[in-house]
Amino acid sequence: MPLWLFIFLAALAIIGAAGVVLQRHPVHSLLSLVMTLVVIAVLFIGLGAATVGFLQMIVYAGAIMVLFLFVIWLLNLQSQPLEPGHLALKFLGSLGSAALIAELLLFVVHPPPAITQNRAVAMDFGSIGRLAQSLFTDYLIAFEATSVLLLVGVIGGVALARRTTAGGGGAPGGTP
Amino acid sequence: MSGWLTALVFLPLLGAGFVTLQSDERAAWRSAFIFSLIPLAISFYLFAAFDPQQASYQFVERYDWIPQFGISYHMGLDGISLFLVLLTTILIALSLLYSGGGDIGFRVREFCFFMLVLETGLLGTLVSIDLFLFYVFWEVMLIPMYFLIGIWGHGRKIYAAFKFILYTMLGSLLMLVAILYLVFRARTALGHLTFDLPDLMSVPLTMNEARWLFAGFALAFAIKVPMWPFHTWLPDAHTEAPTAGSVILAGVMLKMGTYGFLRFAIPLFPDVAREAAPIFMALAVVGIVFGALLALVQPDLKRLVAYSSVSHLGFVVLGIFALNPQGVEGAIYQMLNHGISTGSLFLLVGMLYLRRHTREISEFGGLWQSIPIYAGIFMVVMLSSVGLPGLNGFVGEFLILLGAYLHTWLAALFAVSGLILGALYLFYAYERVMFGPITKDVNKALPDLSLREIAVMVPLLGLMFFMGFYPGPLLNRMEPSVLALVQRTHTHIARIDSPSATSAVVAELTKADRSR
Amino acid sequence: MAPPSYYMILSAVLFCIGVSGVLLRRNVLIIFMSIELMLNAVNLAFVSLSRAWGSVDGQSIVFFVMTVAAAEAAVGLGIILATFRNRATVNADEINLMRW
Amino acid sequence: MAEHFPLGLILLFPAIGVVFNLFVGQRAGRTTVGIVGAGVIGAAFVVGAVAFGRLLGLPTGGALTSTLWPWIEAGAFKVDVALRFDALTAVMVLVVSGVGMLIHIYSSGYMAEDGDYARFFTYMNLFVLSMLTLVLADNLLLMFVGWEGVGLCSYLLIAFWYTNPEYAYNGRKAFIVNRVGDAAFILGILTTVWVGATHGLWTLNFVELRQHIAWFGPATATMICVLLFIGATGKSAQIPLYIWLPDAMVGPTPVSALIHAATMVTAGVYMVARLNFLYLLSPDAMELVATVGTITCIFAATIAITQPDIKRVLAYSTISQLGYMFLAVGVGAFSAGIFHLMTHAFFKSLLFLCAGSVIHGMGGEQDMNKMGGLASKMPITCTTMWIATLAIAAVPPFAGFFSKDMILSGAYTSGHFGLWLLGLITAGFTGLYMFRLMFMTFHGESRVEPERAHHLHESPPVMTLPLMALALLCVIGGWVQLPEGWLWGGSFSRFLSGSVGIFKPALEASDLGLSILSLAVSLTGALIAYIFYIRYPGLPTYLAWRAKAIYQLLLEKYYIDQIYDALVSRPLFFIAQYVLFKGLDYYTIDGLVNGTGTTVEASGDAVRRFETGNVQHYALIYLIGAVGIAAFYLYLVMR
Repeated sequence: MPLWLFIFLAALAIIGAAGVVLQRHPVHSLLSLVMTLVVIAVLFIGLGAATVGFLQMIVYAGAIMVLFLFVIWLLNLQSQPLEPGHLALKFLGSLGSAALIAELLLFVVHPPPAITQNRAVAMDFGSIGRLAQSLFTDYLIAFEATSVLLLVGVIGGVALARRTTAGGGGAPGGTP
Repeated sequence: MSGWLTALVFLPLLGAGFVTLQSDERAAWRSAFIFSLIPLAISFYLFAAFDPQQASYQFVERYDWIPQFGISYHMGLDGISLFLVLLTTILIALSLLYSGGGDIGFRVREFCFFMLVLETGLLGTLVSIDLFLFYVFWEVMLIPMYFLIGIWGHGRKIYAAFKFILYTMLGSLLMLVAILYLVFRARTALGHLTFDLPDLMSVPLTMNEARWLFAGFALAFAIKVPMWPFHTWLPDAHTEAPTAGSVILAGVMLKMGTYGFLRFAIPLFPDVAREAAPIFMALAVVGIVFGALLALVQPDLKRLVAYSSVSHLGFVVLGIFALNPQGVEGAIYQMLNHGISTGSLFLLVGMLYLRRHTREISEFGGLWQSIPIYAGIFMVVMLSSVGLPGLNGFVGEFLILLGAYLHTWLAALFAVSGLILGALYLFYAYERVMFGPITKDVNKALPDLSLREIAVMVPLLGLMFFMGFYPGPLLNRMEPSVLALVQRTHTHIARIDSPSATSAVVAELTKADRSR
Repeated sequence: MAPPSYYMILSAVLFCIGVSGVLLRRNVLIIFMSIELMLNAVNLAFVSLSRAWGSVDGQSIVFFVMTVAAAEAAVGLGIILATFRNRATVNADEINLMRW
Repeated sequence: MAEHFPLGLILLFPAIGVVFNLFVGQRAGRTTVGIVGAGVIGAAFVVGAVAFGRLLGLPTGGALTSTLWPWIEAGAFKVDVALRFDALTAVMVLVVSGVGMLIHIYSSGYMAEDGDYARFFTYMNLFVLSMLTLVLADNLLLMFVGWEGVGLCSYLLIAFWYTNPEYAYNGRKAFIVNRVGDAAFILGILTTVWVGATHGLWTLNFVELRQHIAWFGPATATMICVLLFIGATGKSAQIPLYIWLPDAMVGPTPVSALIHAATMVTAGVYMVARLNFLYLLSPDAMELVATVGTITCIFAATIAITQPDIKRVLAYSTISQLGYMFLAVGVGAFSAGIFHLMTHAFFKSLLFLCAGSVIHGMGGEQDMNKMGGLASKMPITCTTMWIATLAIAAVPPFAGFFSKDMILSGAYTSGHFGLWLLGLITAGFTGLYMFRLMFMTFHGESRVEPERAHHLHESPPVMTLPLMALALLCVIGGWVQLPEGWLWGGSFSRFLSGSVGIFKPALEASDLGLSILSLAVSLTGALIAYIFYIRYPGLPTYLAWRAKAIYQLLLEKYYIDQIYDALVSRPLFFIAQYVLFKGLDYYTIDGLVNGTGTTVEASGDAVRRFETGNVQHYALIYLIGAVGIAAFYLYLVMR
């Protein structure tokens, strides 16, 4: 990926990310997030991780974000002012974030990175086949575990979000 | 492999299970009382069948439990534990009998349950020879007592229960560490893991190791006794506990500390015991005087009795660490005396509390007029507690003083002041409660003891007289075991001590004892 | 060609923006979004390093992260819904049932 | 020479009395209780007399023995419940049960009106039981059983009318002071065992101790004797532990007669006589006994002169007479001490019983300032009391003359001139305070309050008969020991010689001269009393006014009680309450314990504050941690 394109995409990603934090209306925040996620997906593809990039686009920017959107609508959230709230928290939070970014940047530049150039890779790097090979050999157990996790997540999500009827089986947090 | 001890220990537990099945509280109490009579009968049988000539364990039962770790189910009875078993079964039965009379106002079933579980814990502690088994029972007995104080207590009962359990746990855990160290040391010495007491007694230890291990055991036991200055849990726990709880706490549980010294700390580390004896005697004497002086100024009758326990247990420790037959036999005897007389005192204070719902001495006065039977029984119990010759207290106190005198005459000199102060605080309290005019109208119409209460007290009074006049059957039975114990401390002395004045006396004693 | 370190820098920046979002906003939904942002920042780092080292392992990890994120979103949004029903708020300040 | 005899019977009868009166007494009638109470003591006396007859049949030094059951055995230590009846015990048993029986009979009249009749006789029987145990014991430990037992009974009987808080206090005071002595006594016993133990024979048996007397060095003997003597000062009310006895007079008067005059308080003298072989080993201890005895003797006599309470005078008189006995045993004249013990039992119990009769007649009044001229109203009491007074004032041929004479001559001939002189002076004081008492009570003008005067009466026969019996003993009791060379002279000493040895005077003296001297001094005291209280009744008041300081000092008993209170009692309570309880136990030890708990709790509480339940706060802390960790790695990398 040419440098200028990277810088352009990076700028888009950062603007989107900043939007998440700064937008007042949750839907606006969400849209900013979607932008960032899409840009990241593009970066993934640019890095040769085509499968993951498309997954990112479909699952993340698509499915998960729609879930968010539904929730926002469900709750009928309106835009809220960026209230001052806990000033100390805000101050310390900003300070902490700044310190963390400074540290992370220092990590990247100092000492100078061991790898300055990407290695040459085969053509099918990042293809579904390569990824599948990795997932079904080295990470088989983890892969199976994620399937269970997803199942649990689905059940949990349903159980939590379900409106409990009187005398119904008392889902957690379901007592109005 | 007689099975008597297993029956003794676990029948109360069975009873506890049975009690929970009862739907009616009255029936629960009745079955608990009956179940407490069974171990009582067994312990009487054991007393009768006990061979007074034999120093080693009798009625031994031994099965593997967790052989991988050398843990066995090893139980036995000797002249030291026999009487404490008797004391336990008697006091549990009597306090259950007493508790049926309205002292426990609610959750009677649960109360009976905990009392019976407590009995299992206490008896198990007394008959265990395997250290692991011992430790299990040692901890088991804490739990029911915690609930007894916390649920059926008075006043600051939660504080007292917490203080009691934390204090005791602190010591117990250090003891557990010491036990484990010893066990692993046994592996290097004997080639296999073992928790069995006789095996562990043969583990060679360096003097320094032995000192640390002894300290671990001794702290646990010293807290339990409680020796000064680890005594502050006692006044709170005793005062706030329900009557039956106080009786068991003072009557039996405190003895677990002194019993632990006799059964474990001293036989396992005789050299250290010998070496540390002056320290313990000094602490004991401080405890005697301190407890007595504090009892003198307590405004609360039960707290007074509690502090008197500190004083009495000081005598016991003094006798134990005299490490001669007289001292140790006196100490065992005094344990029984204290169980009987202080147990009775707690019962009596409880009876008074039941009538007036206060224990403040200043609330009473002139009670002899309104409740003469109570006052008379209180008098006898008090005399037993102050060690009047002819009653049980004297035999124990005299033997302890004799033992202490033969070890260090100075200790006896200070300890006799306990006799004076003991009389002072009890008579002072008695005078304020029983004598003088009746100052409060409510005291005029107090009902005297009920038949049930008299039935509770009579066996105790009988024991006081019997043990005062005819201690022979008891002393005979404890003698061989005590001699063996003392012998053990002496033979070890020869190895480590340089000859000194005291050891010369000890040598004399040993010789005299051998020639018997 | 952008060198791997650039991606790392971008990843760090996105991550820290996510962190500040978690700390500065009070709407739990937005806090949740910020967390997603942080996850993605990390994903970016994984993929770039995967490319740099020429190893596909990083991408596998990203795959797992996505799965976990999906499950997390399902459960997390469920919790938010349930909480909102009970307390009628999405304000993080007011959701403090776990208080001492 | 020891013969078996069922001595247990002597103890059994009073024990039966105790049990009967305790359990059945309330329901049985007063008559039954009285008969049983006195009867069992009489039975004990009869058994004692039979035993005495048997003993007379044995050669000198013989004894009757009976081992009841083994008592304490631990290791090599062994003590039996065993009884021994030798000459010394014989005297004591007969005195205790004989006088005791008379006093029991008297009591059944004196206490007739009391509601707690049965309880009184229970205690009295228990007392006799304990006292007989004390004198019959064949070893120190069993003796200690009786020793403490009589102390207990004393406590119970002083506090008999317990509704009066002062009486209860006095009872406790008696017990505690006795207990102080008993603590020393126990130490003495322990030392004795120790001596035996070092020689391989653990014994407290008197006979065995006497056999192995060679084991006792002078130092150990002194130590044992002094410790035991401290015990004796408690029981026998000698300086410094005498303070309980005057207060003990609040008990019923028969109690004062039996316990606090005739028997219990003489236990110390008996003990010293019993252990005479040990005391003889230690001249220092003997010297101490004699000196303490003599000082107590004169000290108490001076106080007795000023006391207005009739029973208090007698109480101090008792202390003084006990001092005489200790003087006797201290100079080695053991038989003289026991002899005086016996005669004292007769005349002092008679004095107390007469005083009781007076108090009974006066309806409870004890202040002599409110008496006077009672002789005509109470002739029997007056006559018998005069006999007792003549006996205590050592006028021949009454009992006291022979015994006091024997003591003084013993003191003189053993070379203790100082002690002898003090004893002689005390004889004068004795005459003074006793005649003062008699004159103030029975003679001169009546100062009786009018409302009491009309029901003044002589006591019933059940009370006066014992008085007459005792009066007879006061007259003839001394004749068992006439001076050497007269008729059966010295028979009492010879009888006792098997138990206490023979007194060997160090120098010769004219017995007759000494006797006349002491008689003269006594009569001088009596004369002074006559002048003061009959001839010039205003004189005492005048003198008291002129020598106010001394009078006040004596009246307030040298302020000893107050001194004890300030030096012992108050500091003890203060230390216990403020230093030990509040200072050490509550704040320091428990403070440390609770402090540990509080520290844990406080730190937990501090940390707990971070648990706001707000997820952002947690995140912030998380972030701070992350920044910190990153900084640390950065430091590692950049170093």
